Amino acid sequence: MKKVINRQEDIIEEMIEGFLCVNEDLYEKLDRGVVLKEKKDKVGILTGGGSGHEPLFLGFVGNGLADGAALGNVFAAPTPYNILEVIESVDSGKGVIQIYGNYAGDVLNFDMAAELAEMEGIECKSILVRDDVASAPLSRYEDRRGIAGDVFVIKLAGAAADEGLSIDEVARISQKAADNTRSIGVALSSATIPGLEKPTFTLAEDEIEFGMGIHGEPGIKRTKMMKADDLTTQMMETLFNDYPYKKGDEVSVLVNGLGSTTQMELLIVNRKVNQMLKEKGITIHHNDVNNYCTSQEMGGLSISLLLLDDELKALYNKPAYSPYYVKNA
Amino acid sequence: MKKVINRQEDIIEEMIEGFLCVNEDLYEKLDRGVVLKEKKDKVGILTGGGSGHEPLFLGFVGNGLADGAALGNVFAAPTPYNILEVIESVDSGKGVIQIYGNYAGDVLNFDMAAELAEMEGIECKSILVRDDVASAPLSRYEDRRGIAGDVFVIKLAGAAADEGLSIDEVARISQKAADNTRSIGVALSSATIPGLEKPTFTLAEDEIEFGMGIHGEPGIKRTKMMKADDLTTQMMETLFNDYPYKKGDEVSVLVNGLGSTTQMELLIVNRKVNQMLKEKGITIHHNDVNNYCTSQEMGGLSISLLLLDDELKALYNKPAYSPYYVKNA
Amino acid sequence: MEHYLNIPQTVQMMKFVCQEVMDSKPLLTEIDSAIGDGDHGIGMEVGCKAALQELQRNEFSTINDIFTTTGKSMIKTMGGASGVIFGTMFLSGFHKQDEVTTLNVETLAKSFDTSLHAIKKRGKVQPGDKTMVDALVLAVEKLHQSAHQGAALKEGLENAVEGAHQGVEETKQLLGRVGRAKSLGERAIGHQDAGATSVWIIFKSMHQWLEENDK
Amino acid sequence: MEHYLNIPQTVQMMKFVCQEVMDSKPLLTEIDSAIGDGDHGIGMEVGCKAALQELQRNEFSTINDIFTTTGKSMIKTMGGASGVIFGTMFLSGFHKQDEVTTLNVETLAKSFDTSLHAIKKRGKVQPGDKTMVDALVLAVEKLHQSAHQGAALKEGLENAVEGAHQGVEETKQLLGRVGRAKSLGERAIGHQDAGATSVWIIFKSMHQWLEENDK
Ligand SMILES: Nc1ncnc2c1ncn2[C@@H]1O[C@H](COP(=O)(O)OP(=O)(O)O)[C@@H](O)[C@H]1O
Ligand SMILES: Nc1ncnc2c1ncn2[C@@H]1O[C@H](COP(=O)(O)OP(=O)(O)O)[C@@H](O)[C@H]1O
Ligand SMILES: [Mg+2]
Ligand SMILES: [Mg+2]
Ligand SMILES: [Mg+2]
Ligand SMILES: [Mg+2]
Repeated sequence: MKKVINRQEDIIEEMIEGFLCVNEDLYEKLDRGVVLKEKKDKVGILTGGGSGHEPLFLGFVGNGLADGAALGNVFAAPTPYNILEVIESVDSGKGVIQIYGNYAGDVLNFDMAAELAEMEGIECKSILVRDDVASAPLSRYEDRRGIAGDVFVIKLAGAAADEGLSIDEVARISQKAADNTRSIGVALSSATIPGLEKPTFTLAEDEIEFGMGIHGEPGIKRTKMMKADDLTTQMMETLFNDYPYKKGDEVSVLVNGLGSTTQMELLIVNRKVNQMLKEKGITIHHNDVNNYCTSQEMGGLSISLLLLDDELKALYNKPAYSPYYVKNA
Repeated sequence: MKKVINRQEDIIEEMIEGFLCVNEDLYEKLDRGVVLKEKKDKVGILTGGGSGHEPLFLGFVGNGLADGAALGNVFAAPTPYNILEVIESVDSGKGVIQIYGNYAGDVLNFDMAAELAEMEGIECKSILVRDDVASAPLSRYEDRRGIAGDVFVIKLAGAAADEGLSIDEVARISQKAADNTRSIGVALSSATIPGLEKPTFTLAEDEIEFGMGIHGEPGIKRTKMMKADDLTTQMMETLFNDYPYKKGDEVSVLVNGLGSTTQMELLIVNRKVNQMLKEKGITIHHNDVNNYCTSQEMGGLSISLLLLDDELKALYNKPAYSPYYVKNA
Repeated sequence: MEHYLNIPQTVQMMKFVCQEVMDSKPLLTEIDSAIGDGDHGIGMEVGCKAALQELQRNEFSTINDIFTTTGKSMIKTMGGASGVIFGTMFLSGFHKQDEVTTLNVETLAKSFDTSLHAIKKRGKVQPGDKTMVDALVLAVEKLHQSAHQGAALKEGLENAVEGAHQGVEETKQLLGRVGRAKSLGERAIGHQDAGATSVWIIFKSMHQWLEENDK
Repeated sequence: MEHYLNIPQTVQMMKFVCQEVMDSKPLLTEIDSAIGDGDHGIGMEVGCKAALQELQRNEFSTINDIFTTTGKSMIKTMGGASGVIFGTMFLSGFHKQDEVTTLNVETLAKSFDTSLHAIKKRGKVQPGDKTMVDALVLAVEKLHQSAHQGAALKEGLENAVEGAHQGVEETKQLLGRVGRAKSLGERAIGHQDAGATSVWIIFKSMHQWLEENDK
């Protein structure tokens, strides 16, 4: 697999440098991280994880979003010291909330970073995103992984922090956002880590993996390729089976591309998603179709629903800006 | 190649429907087109072309951008009647400017549409985008194709029309924007039209095509894969050889992904692009790294430079909004 | 069979032509993939499907109607270069021309000649540019010759098929000068033009229909 | 060779270990690709490269220093699950423990036992969860036995390699219960754990260094 890189060991550094060029006024570079230049007197919001999912995580550092991101190697959690550096940088004395997907490696590293931060007197709370309903049954909710739902949690945490709320309040809201987010993904083709020759997994030309994770983690079943409407129906039904959405519920919807699946395909899926939600009497507050949480050149997509209440909706509507995510007032 | 579609003959319709879900307040659907719901009393800006390059063209209909887009099948120009319908819809009596890439099929269809529009008394001017420096030598400028540079021309035409200028003035500015835009692309892997089994072309695992067009049109040379910095250097030098950029020049830069090339790779390229421009003393007014003009799952990218003068810069800075392109004031 | 077709026969023939072109989608896709963007088969399928529907739906009172309906369907639905070009091929020879109710070699020669000129003007192409014109120009030549010799329609079409086929073969030797083959340069040599192939298929299926319905 | 290593020898041995692990990148990549996300080889390479640099750069006055430096380098540079886990493996057994200037079987047994407990706590894993712990636990057991029997370091390590290898083999039969193999269910059966393989490589290369430098 051809990748446009220089030396494998430099990809993260060089990516960050290239990102900073896009908006030098807004961002500052850390060793393996990006933070907002302007330090705000509020609870700091930090996100991060393994690289390779761009624009996540660095593209979700911005106004009304995360204040900083700690970046690991491709598909590998950042180190505790990288995370600590971001924590120190985004803390204004009001504490820091770390938002990250529930993966063994991330938990180990963010936990250790939080311990180090606490030793420096920085209050640090962790919100784990566990939106991937395919990654474990409801009975093992604790085991569920985080995928594109990160976007919703970062957006709402950022908005809450901007309101000047206390760390406990921001944590409560972020946790609610995480609890209210459900996603389901499907993979059509494989992903290759830059510098490696072979993809991490393979799928036959007529095969898809329903529920596959964004690092190629196995999903619910390997099945035959099907029509967009059938696939979307199965995906939505998996979400509907996971939570009793009811008439009158209000949601934000993200149809997220994993890499090589085209915007056209995502829009075709989005059409069916909207139809199904409308049939159930669920109101769509906001609908986004984009590549936010990718997995290298993986083919496939995920559908995420964020269930809104009045509090979350008000925060969802607040403006936000990064070069990869804009919400106008 | 797996594509998440239903029936091939429905993909354009269903894509438009899915797009409308994203922002029903903003858009209205035509047979094979999308227009802004709110009709503005100004010169109408229309864009369009073959589908398969999403978010172009429909994603560049928005405030401060195009007022409507006519969409053909994948890689095929829209029909004269589809274009005419969009022309009629975006005309407020002040005439319409059609912005499209210079391809034989597009010229034939947009020309015929313009003739039909003129018969109805709608003044119609065409601006052809010919930014791809690899598609023909400077001596055959008329033959050059349009690629990601469309984005710059649409942005500036939209801003100019919003100023309430006459059709002649908007056309003059749009033409200047087109003349001032230069791009160079490279392809790493192939693209497949939805519904077809085989890709339109193939590239070996260690091969790239320098200068390849967004429908797989052959470029300048087929060569071995190289390091990101070397590739970027060759691409930038091709641009520098095409126009005598000089110290003090000001440009907007777009590093555009063709499909399956990751954001990380684009950012690594962007880093080198910025370095090279700075070395030449060229000022970067604005820098965008995104997938705006794709070519299905094609691997590769393009670099576009828009040379700015005071007039263009002022218009470039005007706000714009669509779900796929936001420029804040 | 007479030396001409009446209206219902012409409709039948054109329906057969549309069906044959649609069945040639894989071939046209393959050819357009080699030196174009691979969509010609899809485009012709879309246009012929639409034309077929119109041919089935409508009642026709002139031959002109049949061909202009076919051409308009293509312009309306296909898009791409070939939408306008093949639409023009069927439309221009009969649009605003004398109305006829039978189709013979003379009519066919005259109308496709008119179309050929319209295409050359619209498409800004000449024979030798590696387009469908290279097939059409030789087919029209053969139709003219046949008309001159007082040939029957079937015979005339047989000659036209031969001309179109020769045109297709000639495109193999040519450099592209319009459309997407243009930028291929030398690499286009050896590959036939997709549109020219469609022209050949069109004449071939007209002829085949006459063969099969010659009672 | 004596029954123990001095400081320079231990540094040499650890440098050799780092090099061997780095050379195993393709193997580790392949194993992690089968039931993980494929990055374990890259991670270990990054960590061992950093450790190697530190081992080359620094002067060491205790054995503790050598191992904690190795562990810290890994935690600082690797990331991923293995950064913390393998960092802990080298760090915890010697960090805040009695300082020693020679390395023998007892020290090794005791320190890796301490590390094992730290890893189990940090990683919230037990033997049988299909992780590197399955290899480490058996290696530590063998080291204890060897110490008990008064074995030489080389012999002790030979036993540890055997234990680690047995652990790797056992992971093949296990369902994953942490990390990314977890969601594989039955599909993980038959595949060995990547981290366990690294543990085996580490002990194997310690032993190999002793073999090759046994004068
Ligand atoms: N300007 C032109 N004049 C005449 N024929 C043309 C012209 N441009 C293209 N063609 C014909 O159309 C064919 C390509 O059709 P198609 O693939 O459907 O359109 P596109 O080139 O837009 O992808 C070519 O093989 C050629 O024969
Ligand atoms: N919680 C844990 N406790 C102990 N070892 C673990 C734990 N999680 C993962 N490992 C070990 O780490 C290895 C995976 O390392 P690596 O691939 O580098 O990290 P990641 O799982 O983050 O991609 C596994 O094979 C396993 O042996
Ligand atoms: Mg990993
Ligand atoms: Mg085309
Ligand atoms: Mg074509
Ligand atoms: Mg791994």
